[in-house]
Amino acid sequence: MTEVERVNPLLEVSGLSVAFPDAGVEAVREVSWQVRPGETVGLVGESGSGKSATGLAVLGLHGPRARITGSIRLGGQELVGAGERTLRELRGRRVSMVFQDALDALNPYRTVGAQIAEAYRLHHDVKRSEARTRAVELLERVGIDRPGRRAKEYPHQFSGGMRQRVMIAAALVNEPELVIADEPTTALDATVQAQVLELLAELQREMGMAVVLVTHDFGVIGQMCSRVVVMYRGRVVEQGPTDRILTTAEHPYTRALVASVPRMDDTPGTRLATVPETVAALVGPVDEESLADPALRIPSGAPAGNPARPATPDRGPGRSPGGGVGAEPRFGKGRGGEDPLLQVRSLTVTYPGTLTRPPLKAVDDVDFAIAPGESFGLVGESGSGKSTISRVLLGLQRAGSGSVHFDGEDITRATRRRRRELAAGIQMVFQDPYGSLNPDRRIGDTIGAALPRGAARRDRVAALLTEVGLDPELAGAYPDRLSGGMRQRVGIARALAPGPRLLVADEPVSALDVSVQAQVLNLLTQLRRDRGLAMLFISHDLTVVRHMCSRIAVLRHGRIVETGDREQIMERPGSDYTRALIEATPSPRRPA
Amino acid sequence: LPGDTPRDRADASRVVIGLSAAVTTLDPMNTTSVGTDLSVLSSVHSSLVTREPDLTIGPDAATSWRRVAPTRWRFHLHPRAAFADGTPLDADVVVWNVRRLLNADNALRMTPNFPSLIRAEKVDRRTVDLITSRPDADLLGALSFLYLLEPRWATRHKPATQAMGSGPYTITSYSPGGTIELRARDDYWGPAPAIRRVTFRITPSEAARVSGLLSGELDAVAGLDPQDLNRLRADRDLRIQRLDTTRMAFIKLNTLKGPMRDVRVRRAVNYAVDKRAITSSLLKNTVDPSPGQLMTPSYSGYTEGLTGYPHDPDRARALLREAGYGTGRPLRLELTVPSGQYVAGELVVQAVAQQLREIGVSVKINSVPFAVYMQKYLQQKAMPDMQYITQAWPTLAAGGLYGLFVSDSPYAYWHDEEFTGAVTRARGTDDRAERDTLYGRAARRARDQAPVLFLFPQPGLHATAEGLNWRARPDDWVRPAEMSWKGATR
Amino acid sequence: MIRFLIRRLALTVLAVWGALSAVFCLLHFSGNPAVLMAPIGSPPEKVAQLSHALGYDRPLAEQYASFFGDALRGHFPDSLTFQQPAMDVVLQRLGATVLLAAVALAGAAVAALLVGLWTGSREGGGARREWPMWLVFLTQSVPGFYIGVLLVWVFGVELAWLPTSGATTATSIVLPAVTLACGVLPPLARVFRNNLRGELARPYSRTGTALGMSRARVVRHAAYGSMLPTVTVLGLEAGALLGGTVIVESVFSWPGVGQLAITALQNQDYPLVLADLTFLIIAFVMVNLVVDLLYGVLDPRVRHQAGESR
Amino acid sequence: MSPMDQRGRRFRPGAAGAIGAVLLALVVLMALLAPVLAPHDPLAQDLAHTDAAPGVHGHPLGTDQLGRDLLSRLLYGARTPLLVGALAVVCGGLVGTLLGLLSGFARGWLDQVLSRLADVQLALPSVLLALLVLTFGGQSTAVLVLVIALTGWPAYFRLVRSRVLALRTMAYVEASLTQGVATWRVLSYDLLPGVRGLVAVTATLDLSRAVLMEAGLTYLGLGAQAPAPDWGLMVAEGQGQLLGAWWIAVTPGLALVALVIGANLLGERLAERGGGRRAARSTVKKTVTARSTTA
Ligand SMILES: Nc1ncnc2c1ncn2[C@@H]1O[C@H](COP(=O)(O)OP(=O)(O)OP(=O)(O)O)[C@@H](O)[C@H]1O
Ligand SMILES: Nc1ncnc2c1ncn2[C@@H]1O[C@H](COP(=O)(O)OP(=O)(O)OP(=O)(O)O)[C@@H](O)[C@H]1O
Ligand SMILES: [Mg+2]
Ligand SMILES: [Mg+2]
Repeated sequence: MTEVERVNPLLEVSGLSVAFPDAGVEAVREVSWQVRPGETVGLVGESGSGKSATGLAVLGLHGPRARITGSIRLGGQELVGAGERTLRELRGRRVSMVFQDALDALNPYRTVGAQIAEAYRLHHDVKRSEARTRAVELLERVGIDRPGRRAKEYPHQFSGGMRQRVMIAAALVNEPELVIADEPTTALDATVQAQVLELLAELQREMGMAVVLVTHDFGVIGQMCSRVVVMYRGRVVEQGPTDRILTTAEHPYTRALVASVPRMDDTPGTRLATVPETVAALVGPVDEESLADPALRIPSGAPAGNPARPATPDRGPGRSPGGGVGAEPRFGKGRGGEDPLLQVRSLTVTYPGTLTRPPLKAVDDVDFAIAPGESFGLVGESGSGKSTISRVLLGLQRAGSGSVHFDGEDITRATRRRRRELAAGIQMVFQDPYGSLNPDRRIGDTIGAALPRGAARRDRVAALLTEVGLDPELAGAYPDRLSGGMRQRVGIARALAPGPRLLVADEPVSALDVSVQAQVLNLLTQLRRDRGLAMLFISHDLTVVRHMCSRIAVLRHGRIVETGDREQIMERPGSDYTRALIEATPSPRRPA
Repeated sequence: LPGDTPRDRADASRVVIGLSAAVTTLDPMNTTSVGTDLSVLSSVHSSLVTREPDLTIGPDAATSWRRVAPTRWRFHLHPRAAFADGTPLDADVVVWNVRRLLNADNALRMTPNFPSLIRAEKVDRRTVDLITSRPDADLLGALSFLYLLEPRWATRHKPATQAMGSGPYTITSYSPGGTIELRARDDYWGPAPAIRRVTFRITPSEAARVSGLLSGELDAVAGLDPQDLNRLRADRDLRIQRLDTTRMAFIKLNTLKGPMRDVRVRRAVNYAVDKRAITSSLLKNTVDPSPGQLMTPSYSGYTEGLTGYPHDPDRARALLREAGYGTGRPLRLELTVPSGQYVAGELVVQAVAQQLREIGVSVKINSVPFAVYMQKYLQQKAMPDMQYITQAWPTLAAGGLYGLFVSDSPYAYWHDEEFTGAVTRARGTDDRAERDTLYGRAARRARDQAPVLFLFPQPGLHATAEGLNWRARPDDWVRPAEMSWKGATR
Repeated sequence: MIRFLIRRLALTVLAVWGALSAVFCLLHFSGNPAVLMAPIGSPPEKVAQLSHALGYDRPLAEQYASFFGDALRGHFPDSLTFQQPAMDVVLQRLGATVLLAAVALAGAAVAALLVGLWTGSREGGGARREWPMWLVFLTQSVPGFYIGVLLVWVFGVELAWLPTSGATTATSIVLPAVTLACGVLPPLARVFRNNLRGELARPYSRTGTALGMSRARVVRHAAYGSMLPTVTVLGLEAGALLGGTVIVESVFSWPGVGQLAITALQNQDYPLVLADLTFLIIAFVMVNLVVDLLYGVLDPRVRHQAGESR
Repeated sequence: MSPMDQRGRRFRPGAAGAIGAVLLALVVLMALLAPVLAPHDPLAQDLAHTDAAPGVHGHPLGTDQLGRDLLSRLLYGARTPLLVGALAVVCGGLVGTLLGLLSGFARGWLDQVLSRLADVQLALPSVLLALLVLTFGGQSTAVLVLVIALTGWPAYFRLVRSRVLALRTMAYVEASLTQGVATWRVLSYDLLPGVRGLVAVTATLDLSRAVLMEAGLTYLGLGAQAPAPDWGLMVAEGQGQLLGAWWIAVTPGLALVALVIGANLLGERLAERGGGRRAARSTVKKTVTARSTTA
């Protein structure tokens, strides 16, 4: 027992279960964990693992349709089954909550000042004017410029990061003892995320409150939390100090989770460990359901140190012979003199203004080129124009000026018919695994949409499904039977169907859980090598781009800030912006 | 208004009268709707002569009159007759009004009722002569429709929307199509009416009229549907008056084209319909079937002693067979009825159609707005095979009504030399006996040739609150000046 | 906001133009109105003369142009039945309709608010609180004229509590207004209630609870948000109401523009039909314009035009 | 009101939907089996037994002013509202859906023109428009159907258009486009299935609107003509007799209400189920990384 653990816990959750009988869902099953005063506890797990459900249960926010059993004690006071009055007294005052998307979490019809002031007046018997003053004070405290004026503005007039600050201000206006922050930065850009997290940490130090940080990002955990609770399928599989969890977790799932995230310090292009593989390596085959069992400890004799990171990149069937980075062709290097496959010159795209919106130059004078077989990364924050560029390449968006040459042909001026033919050259993998499959068509029809019907098509579809690691039988299924990762594989199979030479992947993994993300990244790497595909890989996540691409362009406000080799960009960034981006990227390795 | 019952109104000498259609204009020369527009306007204006409830012609602004020459009538005006603004009603007023009436540019709707009138001449301040182009026995009747405007007022105001007259009442509130309020003039030169305040309420739906009567919202309603007779009778607070109107209901047959050209078909349809069944069930015995006549006994020149077509379906079928219709060549007819215009019209038409169906004639019923109906009838000259219509002649002269059936009348759709000849000669003669003989010949000819499917007089069913004295009239007039509350002080 | 206004006004003008054009076409495809306007039995010369006087012999394009000029200035020929400028007749009848519509709309809005709050605010709900919605559902399924007929039967005839026709006493308005309100209540109540539920399910309502607000307070904030779509529906319903008055006014002999439209059509009173329709169309479009502007006032997001669509 | 608004209601949907379907089926059966079920000729008059109360003289529902058997008239009277309603829904639905698909897919000027057309259509109060058309265009079943369809199409158009606009930006539609799939295939495979359910819901609810409108117009004398048995007309005919013979007007009105309730219940049930087999479900799951842009 360490020193801290002897202090009485502030919040003690024990044997908590949350079920939704109507929906037949058991969201949380008998979880127990504690928060001590002043500490930061991370609640981590993939989507649907019950993180939010746990957090909401603490404040009794589930409504009458949830069945909550077990015990939640706040400073000794039992909250499960407590009356509405009791809960109302402590909500916002002793325990506060910060929600994910502050645009929705703030009342769109009221000024932010009024909302913070109201939150204050709910627990303090003060005059309106006094509450207003307090609101302005808090806005200033969370770092909002000219707080007096901005207090009179509405949430939609604030940027995403500022809204999250406002949300924090509203949560902290009564100086609570505990703040539950439910994915407070998931919707934010890396640089903004860093600022918000820093603010939270700073306020915590200042006010001495405890924080429960719900997240699925190990980077954020590593940076913020002293202790971590790992959830899987409604169960707590493991909890403990951050350092230990990140290095020598006891539960195979935790280890696999940590290992499957690409990191700033690993070898790019190597195969990422995936959860099933890792778990199998550690404890032998386990099905998904029993993986949730916290008692599933790693048997003695497992490799120590960093067991979750398999030593050899070449695991499993179908390894490419060369492996490693060196096999990747690079434009201008390696295969000097060869013509680029794709050449983008001074590309500019302007979205026309409407009556309510001024015109927007989304892409501004962008140049880059991709060699055959090369993997080129495009990184940038939200709204920087990444998707717009990809849409131009695919003919979904007209170029304003500039040119895009594919195989020497300017495709910005291609006719509709020519475009259809070009489809065999460039294909796209979409971001959203749910929206990118027609829910009313069978998988086989989706993959073979552009192929002539017949037995040949059936065979081709089956081959493609096998290639992306899916059962060919799935050709007859509808997408609603598929998980996110499987859908993304279908999307990749569809893109491969016409036999393209360039694959445009626009944020192909950002909608996926980390455990699935690794599988898809591995698949893309492998396909690229096997087929010699060139790839334009678009992401906002520097670690992922670093992992996937040998050359990288950094985009900001529609302009390319810099282009260069991976090593050069990562180690010797040529611009302040790139440097800031690298620094803002949380890494699990950084000290808490 | 709290406590607004017939009793309360009786104490205040007020009546509320339900009208079946909106009052559309206040210009008395530009309307011929007796039951609505003119009933209101007759209370506001005065005419030279007026038709009394017993249908005789009595004095109004003129105290006496006589024919000074075959085509010249002399009228002596009431010495105190005057308009509400004090202007006396004198010979100049009459002259001006006749000029206004006869000026074709004004396109007034009353004008066609005065086919023989040429002009008016002032004799002295209170005496005026009216001159006709030919001797015209119907002039007095027509004059009972001619309401007099004040010349100077009329040129400065809009007579269509405003009124200032010499009658017993003034209008206190009017909006087109809305409720109308009248108040008795204290300075009226004639006998003071017993009812001091009048409200004309527009109640186009029969159901509203009946429920208004039953609930005591309305004091008097004329022209009710006999279907409601039993219910109205059951209410002891109501007094029901039933009489034959001067309006004859029949189904006009288009003898100019189509199957109705054949007199056998016309007779067949007359035989096919059981009029008695209709009058007893649909009209609750309020009227008797017509004895094959185009007018009611109220008319001068009415012919006694005719009998109607009996109900004889076999005969009807035989006639149709004779005319060449049968299973191989079915007879299809179109029957039009103006919607909501005539008492029980739509029901009667359905009963007739069904009875014709029973002799193997298929009938298609068209219910159309009255304006459309009239337009087809008179302007487009496209009357269907049959149409339900009721007709009356305001002056209650056989010559006038028969005039609607002579060959050159746009109303006739029947070209019959014999009938037209008889009527023309009758209208030209002054000899009463000869005239009646001629009209008798015309009546028999019409009965025989059946230009119409004879039905029955339009029933006149009137209801008033118990205690309201009002002698219902066979013509459509509803005049508050003829009403009084029993035991009222004023 | 200015741009929004301009855009909205442009749409309004467009709608009025289109609707009036439709009316114009309908009238002129059905023949020469002068034939109908001439007194019965008029000879052809007379008709031609009248046709000329009213301009019906001019080229259609010219008539179309002048029709617009006149319509927008409210100039129409004299009504055939009322023998005075058609617009005057419409305006004199207007008060009754506006009164009826306003009373009905206000009543429906209040009822919708109550029903919505009652059935939409409680978490979980429960079948026992649902009965007003069933009532609303029933109302929605009953034809307006039938409601009117039943009301007349029960309250006017059998019980004789209320007047059944005309606009004479203060109580005259009750039955027609109730009938009319029955047509508007269902959409209003449902939109308000569904949106209230929607707003209550939105994260900001949960935030309110998390900050320690009472349920009543949370509902109050949510109710504000649900007012916006409700107001939009209110505007649309105000338009439907104008159509609904046609039937209700004729059931209850209410002397308004709806009944006027019917009698004018039946009497083939072209100028009056034109004036009445023009008026109703413009009124409908204006009501919706006002509603949209109101929306702008109520919703800060529209007010600021942040460029983000909802 | 968009049928989608009805989501989240708690009408015990299963039972309600079934009741709706049964009511509708009953009315359809009435219309179809009228010749078998009706005890009398719906047109046959018996002037000796007018206004007979229900149950008297062998008339289960009584007789009307002309002594016609009300049960028989009620059975036959189902035909016009159903026929006119169904035809109007089909016409309006087809036109609205087609134009909505085109408008949403093609966008640009075509979309502008069609959308403004729908606006104009909506600006014309529908009852008045119907009155106008029926008075000047002549009264016939065809015109009646057309005018009801005319006032109905904008609802389909707007819903389908906005759904198509939304679907168009769905990645799966863009994927088809980038794959070079023919336009008509995109329309029929990717977009049509997405609006099918929506159209079904709208059509069912539109049926109740069409039936109500048919009845209303008939009540005003612009629909079916006497002596044809038609529910709206029967109410109008019996209205004057409420005091003595309430059954003449009340029974056909109840039948009308049953029909409309049936259509409404069924429509709302469909709407609750999301109006589409799979289309709805795909939108249920929202992606986590909807990263916000700055305002
Ligand atoms: N109100 C509800 N009714 C029914 N099921 C629910 C409800 N709320 C949550 N669930 C289910 O409970 C499970 C846990 O949900 P929860 O929101 O806690 O997940 P999470 O870990 O926060 O995931 P995410 O990272 O996606 O936010 C999920 O399967 C979810 O579908
Ligand atoms: N159809 C459009 N019309 C107008 N503006 C658009 C349109 N699509 C995108 N934009 C704007 O263009 C800019 C660039 O958008 P784009 O989608 O290319 O960014 P991104 O880098 O892909 O961002 P994200 O990471 O959020 O996907 C953004 O400000 C966006 O709001
Ligand atoms: Mg969550
Ligand atoms: Mg993007």
